[in-house]
Amino acid sequence: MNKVMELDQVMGKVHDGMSIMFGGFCGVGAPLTCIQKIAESGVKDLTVMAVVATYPGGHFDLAPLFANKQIKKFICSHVGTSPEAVQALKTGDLEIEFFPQGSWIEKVRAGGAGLGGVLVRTGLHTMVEEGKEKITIDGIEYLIEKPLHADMAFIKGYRADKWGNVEYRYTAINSNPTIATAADFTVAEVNEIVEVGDIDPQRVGTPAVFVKAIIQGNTFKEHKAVYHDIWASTGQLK
Amino acid sequence: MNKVMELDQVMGKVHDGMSIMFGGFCGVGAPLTCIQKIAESGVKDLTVMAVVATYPGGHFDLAPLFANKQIKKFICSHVGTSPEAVQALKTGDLEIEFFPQGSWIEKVRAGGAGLGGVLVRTGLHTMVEEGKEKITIDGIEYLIEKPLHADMAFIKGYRADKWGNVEYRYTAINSNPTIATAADFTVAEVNEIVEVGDIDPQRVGTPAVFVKAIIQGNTFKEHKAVYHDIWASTGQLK
Amino acid sequence: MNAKEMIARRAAKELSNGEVVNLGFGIPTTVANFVPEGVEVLLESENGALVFGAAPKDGEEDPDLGNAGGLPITMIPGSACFDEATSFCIIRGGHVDTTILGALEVDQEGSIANWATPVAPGKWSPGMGGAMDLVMGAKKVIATFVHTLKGAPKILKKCSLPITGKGCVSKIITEKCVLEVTPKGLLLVELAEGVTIEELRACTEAEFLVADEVKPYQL
Amino acid sequence: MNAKEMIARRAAKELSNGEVVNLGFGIPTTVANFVPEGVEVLLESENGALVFGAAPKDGEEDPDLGNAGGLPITMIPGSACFDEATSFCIIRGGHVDTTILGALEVDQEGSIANWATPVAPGKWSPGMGGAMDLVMGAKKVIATFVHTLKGAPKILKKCSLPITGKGCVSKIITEKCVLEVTPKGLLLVELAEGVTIEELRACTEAEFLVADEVKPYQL
Repeated sequence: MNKVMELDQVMGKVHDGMSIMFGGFCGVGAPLTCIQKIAESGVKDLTVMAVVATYPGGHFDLAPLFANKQIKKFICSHVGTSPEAVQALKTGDLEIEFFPQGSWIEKVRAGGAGLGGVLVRTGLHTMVEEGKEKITIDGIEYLIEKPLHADMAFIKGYRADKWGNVEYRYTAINSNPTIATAADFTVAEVNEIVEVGDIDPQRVGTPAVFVKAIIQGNTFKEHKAVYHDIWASTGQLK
Repeated sequence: MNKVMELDQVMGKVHDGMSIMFGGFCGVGAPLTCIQKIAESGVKDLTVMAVVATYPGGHFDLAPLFANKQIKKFICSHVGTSPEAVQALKTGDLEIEFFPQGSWIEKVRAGGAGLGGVLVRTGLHTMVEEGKEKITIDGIEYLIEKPLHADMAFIKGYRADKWGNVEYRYTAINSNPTIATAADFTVAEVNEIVEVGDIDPQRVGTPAVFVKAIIQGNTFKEHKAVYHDIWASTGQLK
Repeated sequence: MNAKEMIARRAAKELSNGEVVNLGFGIPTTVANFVPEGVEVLLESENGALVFGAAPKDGEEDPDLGNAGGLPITMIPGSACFDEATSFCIIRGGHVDTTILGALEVDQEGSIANWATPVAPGKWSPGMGGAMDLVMGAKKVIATFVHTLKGAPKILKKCSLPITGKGCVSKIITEKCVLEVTPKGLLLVELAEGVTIEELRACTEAEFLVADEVKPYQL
Repeated sequence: MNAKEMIARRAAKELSNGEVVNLGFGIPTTVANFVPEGVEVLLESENGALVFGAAPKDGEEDPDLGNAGGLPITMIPGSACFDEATSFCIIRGGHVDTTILGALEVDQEGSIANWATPVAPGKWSPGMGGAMDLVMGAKKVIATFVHTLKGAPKILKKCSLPITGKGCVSKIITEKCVLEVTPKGLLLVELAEGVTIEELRACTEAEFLVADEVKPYQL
């Protein structure tokens, strides 16, 4: 039950026209190594789902996929941090479907948890209502938010054992554990691959049941350097 | 923002006819000190919500509340482990509403997460359908499971800081973090009350936002002795 | 070997490497003891554990480590703990490959009844627990039970007790036989040593077809 | 003191001890710097943090510690991290006491528009992020912004941009005044030094009532 794979093996499963979810939140907790490889592969017409577009200012995170116009449709809650995505939206090269952030993650959770949808009040009496079914329960009106599910998901963890138990660190957990549940084939990129038994059972954020492949990403040392550089170069450190 | 309370202060908030949720799963992760105190208080006509009734064989966990006939209605997924509850059901002293376990916890989650309900296929074409609204989404039929919410919730953690961040251990987490979200007044019984900052941010299972009161339960040493005794006396240890 | 052990041993052969498996109470629990060599499965427990060990010795128990019945378990390499909402995301969300359950009744349409017995007029006990979630969510549902109850058939034309799930069972394993649930009805695929098809029909209320090649019961 | 600092200082006075608070980008973020002495609040960030510290010094950053904008933060005593689904359980579930948000427009019915500007015909940017969840879920929604944009009023009779939420704002704080949203309409309760009611009406499109006793702007 060793799920460790080479990046090229996983890339063999990525095809034009696929739907793909990516973990991360404005760049933190994003599977950077896999994203880079997908950008290089040139696959196109992707439907991509992520909480937001990229780290503020672009040039990082999902930015190359927007810059390369590999994404046909982007399902998210916010796109303003990515000049590449906003540009593609303006010119008509990108279709965007916006959901309130809480509804977005709940739709992904529904997709992973076998729910047919959830009833929310978020977005009532706004543009979010458009095209959605409404239902009244005990006199209160709700929107029906349907599940989101993808062909593949790429998540980013700190460590994984070879069976696919994934440990996260701090706020880099964000959308990752939910996204891990909502795809046919979930790939976990991690800083370190460890032996089964090395992760405290109480620190497993994504149990092995959800993970189909494990990819060695940046080592933790490299990972620290990458974020130091992006934060330092954008003036975010004191 | 010190939320530590004496048990008597909290008991002042428990009244006849209230709805109360209890954390725990067959006795593991149950707020035993609070349960005992509620049993002694004699409050009655309670609507109680818990995953299952008690530890197998009864005499533990929620058993005294059933034995004292303090519960009018019990909303759960399974009652067979409690002879007290089954007896009360037979004689008509107890009304029970059963939900599939996954639907039960999802209903509680909906109650805490501000959802108007969730759409599930669990229980379709069974007795669970009775009295429920159905909806068809994209050609698939679902039951609408409405939220559960309570006046009070009693959860059991390992440690809490004085602001109410709660840490759990192993499988004693079970229903506790979900229940913590779904009541007007959530009480966390813990083995140890610690200073703010003593709990690793990554080990907080219930963030302080959900907790209104913290109660010192059994110390961890006492807690170990209690479970040793119940398991040893029922022949569960090798 | 008694009937229950036969059933557990046979059911264990249904599991393949890497599968996520949830075992119900009774016979199914004991299936874990017979998982074939070379097969690693991820056992899931609905209270919130993935991969766990047997009951500890007296003095080695942890008060915060119980199974879905509240009984003590141990952590082993690969173990993970999570909350109940996550556990049922696994179960309902289609992430369990195989569940093996006990049954009070199954019928020829693949429906199963295993949660309700009458305790008073209009009242049922003990409740469905996680069984309805499992039969709805698991990719493969295997029903295991001793073929008859005090001589009365448990494999019926139509379940008489309130059902747990409609048409959800893929395979039935008793100490006498293995039946597959197919679109055409039940299909006999294995027969235990010393049991004849006629004897099987006599203690089975449901209709069943007989496979072209009925194999010996695999032990 | 510039307009933005005035607004942030005034908004900070709305917070009381023990409250759960979510601050939007821009002016709201800076409110954290002015929380009155003796008031402890639990700051929540929608990416999944409760209680957190300011940006770290170069070399002390942690690659796995960012805020809702992906920018580095620090852990301090009382901090907790959780996933995004839990974060929005907090927000949508009514567990946030106060949210302070920026706004492009608010109107006299308490509606707020802060998510959408047109980028092409029929296309909007940048997206609502967590703002719609916050205005729906928080017990108290405070809108903070500089009173006018290039001289044009931002407090309108009716929002012209796509709204974030209908009738959800309880209080409006600008550098010129504090307005409460009441069932009868907007009510002027505080006026900044040197601003007259006539001047305020001139730069405010919305109708507003004047409280019997308009207080000085609290700083």
